[in-house]
Amino acid sequence: MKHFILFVAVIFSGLFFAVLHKTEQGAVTNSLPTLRVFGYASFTGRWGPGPLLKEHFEKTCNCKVEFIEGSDSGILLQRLKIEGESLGADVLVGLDQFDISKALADHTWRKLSLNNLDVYDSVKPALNNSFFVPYDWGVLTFVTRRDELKKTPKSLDDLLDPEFAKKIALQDPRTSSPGMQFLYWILRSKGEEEGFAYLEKLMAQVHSFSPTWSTAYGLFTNKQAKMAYSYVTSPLYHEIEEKKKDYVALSFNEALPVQFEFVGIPDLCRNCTLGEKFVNLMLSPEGQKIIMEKNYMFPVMKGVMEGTAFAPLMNVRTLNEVEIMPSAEVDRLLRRWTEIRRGELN
Amino acid sequence: MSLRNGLRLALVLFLLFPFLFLVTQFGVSEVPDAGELLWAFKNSLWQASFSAVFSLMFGFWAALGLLSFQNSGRVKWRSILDILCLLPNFLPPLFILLSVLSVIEPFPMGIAGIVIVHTVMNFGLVAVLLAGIIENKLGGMIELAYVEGATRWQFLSKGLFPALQKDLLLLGLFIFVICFGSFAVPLIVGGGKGTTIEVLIYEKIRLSSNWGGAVLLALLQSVFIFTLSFVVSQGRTASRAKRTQMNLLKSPSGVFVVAAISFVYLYGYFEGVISGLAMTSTFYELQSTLIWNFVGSVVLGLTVGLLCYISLLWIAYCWPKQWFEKFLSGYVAPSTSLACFSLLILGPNEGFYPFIKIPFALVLLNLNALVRMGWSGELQALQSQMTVAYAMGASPAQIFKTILFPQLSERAGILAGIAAIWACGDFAVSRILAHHDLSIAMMTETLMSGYRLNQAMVLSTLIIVAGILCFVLCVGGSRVLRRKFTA
Amino acid sequence: MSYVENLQRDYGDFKIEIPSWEILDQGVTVLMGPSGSGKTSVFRILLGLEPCPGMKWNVNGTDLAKLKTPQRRLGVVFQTLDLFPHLTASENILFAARARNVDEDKARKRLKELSSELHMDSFLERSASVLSGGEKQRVAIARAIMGEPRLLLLDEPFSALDQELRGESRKLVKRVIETEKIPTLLVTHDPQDVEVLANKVSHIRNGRLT
Amino acid sequence: MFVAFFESVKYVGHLLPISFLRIFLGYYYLESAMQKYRGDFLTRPRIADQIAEWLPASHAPNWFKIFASSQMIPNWQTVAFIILGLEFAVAISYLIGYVVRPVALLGVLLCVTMLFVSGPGSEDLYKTFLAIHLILAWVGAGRCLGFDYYFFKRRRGLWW
Repeated sequence: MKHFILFVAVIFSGLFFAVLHKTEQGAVTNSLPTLRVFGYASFTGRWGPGPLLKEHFEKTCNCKVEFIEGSDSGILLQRLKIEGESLGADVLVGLDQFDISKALADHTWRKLSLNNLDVYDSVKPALNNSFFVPYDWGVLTFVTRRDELKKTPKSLDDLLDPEFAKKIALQDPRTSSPGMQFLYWILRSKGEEEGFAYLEKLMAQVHSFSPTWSTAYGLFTNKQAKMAYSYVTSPLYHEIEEKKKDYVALSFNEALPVQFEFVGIPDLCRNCTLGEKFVNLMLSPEGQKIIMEKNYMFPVMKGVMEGTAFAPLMNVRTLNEVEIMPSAEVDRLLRRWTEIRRGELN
Repeated sequence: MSLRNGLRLALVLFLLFPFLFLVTQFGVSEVPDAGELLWAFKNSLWQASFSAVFSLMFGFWAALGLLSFQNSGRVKWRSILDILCLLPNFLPPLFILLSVLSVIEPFPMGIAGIVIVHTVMNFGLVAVLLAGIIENKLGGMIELAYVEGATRWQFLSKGLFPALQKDLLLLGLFIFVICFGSFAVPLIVGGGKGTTIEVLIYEKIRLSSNWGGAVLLALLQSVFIFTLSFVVSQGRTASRAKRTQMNLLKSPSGVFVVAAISFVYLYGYFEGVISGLAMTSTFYELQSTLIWNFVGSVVLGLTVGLLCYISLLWIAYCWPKQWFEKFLSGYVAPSTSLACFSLLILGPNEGFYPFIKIPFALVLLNLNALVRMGWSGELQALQSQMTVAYAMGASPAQIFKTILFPQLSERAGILAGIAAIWACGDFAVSRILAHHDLSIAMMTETLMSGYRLNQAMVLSTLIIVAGILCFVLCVGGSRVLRRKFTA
Repeated sequence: MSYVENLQRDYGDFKIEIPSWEILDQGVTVLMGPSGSGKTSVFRILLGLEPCPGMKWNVNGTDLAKLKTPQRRLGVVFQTLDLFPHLTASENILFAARARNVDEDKARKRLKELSSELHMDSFLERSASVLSGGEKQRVAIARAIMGEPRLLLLDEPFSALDQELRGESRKLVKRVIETEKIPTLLVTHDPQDVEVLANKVSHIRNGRLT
Repeated sequence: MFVAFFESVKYVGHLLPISFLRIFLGYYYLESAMQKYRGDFLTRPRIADQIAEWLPASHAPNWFKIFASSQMIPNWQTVAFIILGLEFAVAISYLIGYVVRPVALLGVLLCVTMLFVSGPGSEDLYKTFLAIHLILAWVGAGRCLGFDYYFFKRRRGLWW
């Protein structure tokens, strides 16, 4: 019996490796061209929009789509820089506005020739560079559970209320893009000096600064924190997938920051036209719908969201310009932020 | 150059590879801001020292509990406790963290918080290792003291602690090194003291793409630990004795410690699993992916186990050589992201290359932990036998085959099994090196990054299954090998 | 006769200085001294486990100091005996023969002889880890003799035994050394060892022969 | 080991004819498996299409139909992998005559499944194969011109 089990196990694991080897090799030797899309895990992963987009795209393109995952946009850019051509990335998905100046500094990108896109007004400012095009956007705010707070904060200053002491889950701006957005929000709505002064006071209110959005949000859903910095669309996830209606996004007197996610085609691309086609698919109504439903973000193009649960959420006041900060500036702000943290007592 | 010297050199080069590679690739450009560095260093140092001390304390106590289950009839209980102790080591740290946070209310952020979480994560490992050391090395002494009527306290203070001083120090150093390089935990619960050197390295890479600076930081970190372990590792560990009566050391309160700490990390975890179970239907469409990723986890775990087993025996073959010993006891792996990136640059990343590179990286990162966890002690205990055999004129191959291998194979199997468990739970390394989800741990992480925390918790139970499977296979395999080659 | 010349080593706080020393090539030479007198260091240097540049050790025309430990062909028993616990007594002894590439049949024959000489028949097939102290010691001596050494080196071999066994053991060892005709160097601090075994005694104190 | 391979002819020579049958069948399976491996059997949902096409008309018991349509079709990649693996296992086992008996039982399983999910064109073929697998299992065909002889000649049991 031992011999038998061993024998069958050996055959199967041999085949397993052979197949692994073959599927990757086959992709190259097969005459079909492969489009390599570089993205972060929650985009390309099974629950993200990636697989559906791939399915859609492969129906018409006579090619194969392959996703390459990285943990986040910072790491993706590093890989692109280090591996360069050998990486063979045709499309890069998931940069936000704070990554762009770094991306432009480190790499050369193909100009995207997009005709007049029928986008929402709040998206328009994000279109003014010719290398990256936004494919979705989200408005960031605090999310909380209904009835858990005695008082709902209406402005940033309300957050300093003792009721929320140690109950706010934030992200570390050094490692997470929503964290950076938060920092930016404060500085934009209060001005730099006052903003940092405010942050100093806020430190006492914060439960923790997590390295990633998912950790901060996990702390919140696990009821460690009463509110977390997230997207206005977050409650929709709970409503649609978990059938829980008690999550709400807070609205603030201050205009809320907008995060755009961009897609771009690096100059090193191998199947550049396919890449452009893929970008077009992402901006097409089908593509936008998939991205909206799977990523829980707003589509950039008009005509997809109307009539869905997403549409009403869009009506919040947002910062109406999109600033693409040079990376030196980002560095400087982060350094000041770190200074403040260093002053903390515990 | 003799074969053995060649092998020694090869191993040293393998372990130093990320440093050498990155230094040649990027050079060490700028000197980092001293104030920032000092601050991060201080944070790392404090949290790691306290974590080590507390892990040792609770680990020792728990080890006494483990020793209560020594008689043959209660072996089953012992292994359950062992598993409970080792569990926090291979669940994703976030789950432990969430669990700890939901039990301890209000949770003290800052150094205290980091120390609590680290203690919960590491006490069990200390307990299992210490129980092993006490059983293997001090049996006779305990019996003697028992017969002579020493009280427990007398025995502990006069006999056990002095005898184990060295082992305790080494274990402490081991935990210290683990905590010193920890990333996510300090960042989340560290409050203002959350910036450790590891965070600084990550920041240098991610934000300012300052590779030279990152390499320099990693080098500084390594040099510090290297000198530290030089200071600690003077002298010898306790020597071997036969297995005996442990009455004097049994302590049911230790079992209570295990139970209590296990409760701390399991409570929230089970809560999460249960609420996640309601949503398992999401997995229905994923059965085949699940199976593939499970196979992937097991394959990964076993490859790492096998490689670690080989490396450990490799070390044993090369053993008695002073500079080599010193190097191994002082060496500390470079930060995860640095090691991974250096592998990433090297050679292609498609096809089955991730299946080669990931185990390679994991061995690189974990080998020094395994050496600290008792391998060097084990080898030192056998040193006198090696000397005798050498004086008798036996060749290195002979010494290895008839003396070292039969006595070490099983122990190497256990250590390799632990490495396999770590490999099953890893997602940091594989996330960088793999192009898509290869293992359950990676899938868990993907789930977490898209709102689905509770499902991720459910899925992580499979990590435990895969980890235990790998562990059992490694230990069993090492036994079979020993029998095969010594018969 | 074998001569040791220029055995000198500086350990910083402690110095060994033996300009010349004679070890009998028949019977037992005892190196005696209190603990801390440097006798174990001398022992290790002779074995080649510690380097000692400039030393010469002439045994029947060959300079052993130039050879590496394995080539010196010395039989050794340490204070701790250091049997291989996972092997049986006979495997322990045969290991020495294999290490020196002694022919297998010859080794087995020799094992039989030694076994009856040292009264080991009753426990020859038992695992070394379960042997009693006296039994272990006999196995260790048999193992040292098995490799056909030029010289047998014993480092306090009786110290681990209790009083009664010691006497018996000394007699046994003496008999074996005599029948096997192996020159022996015994390192000890026990005057009784000298009484029973010694053909020549050298005293060592503070690293110097007196 | 290799001496034993041919030595077996001397002692269990009466099994020689059936060994050739075994080796032939092994060869056939190897061919078919290699063809599948080189082709797109693993990358396109061929097997799923096949099941969907023929299952309703087959003689399979009801539970099998339910199982096939609910589990096998959506997970066609795993199913294709298992089928291919089994074919390779059968092929190699038969060619070298190693652990033939239990593998023949796997072969039976494979044949029955294929019988259920294939059209009438190949029904006879699979039925014949089914019979051959059963006979090979019964006889223990690895004993002659095979490694089973070497490994298990001293402990003949139900499995060998």
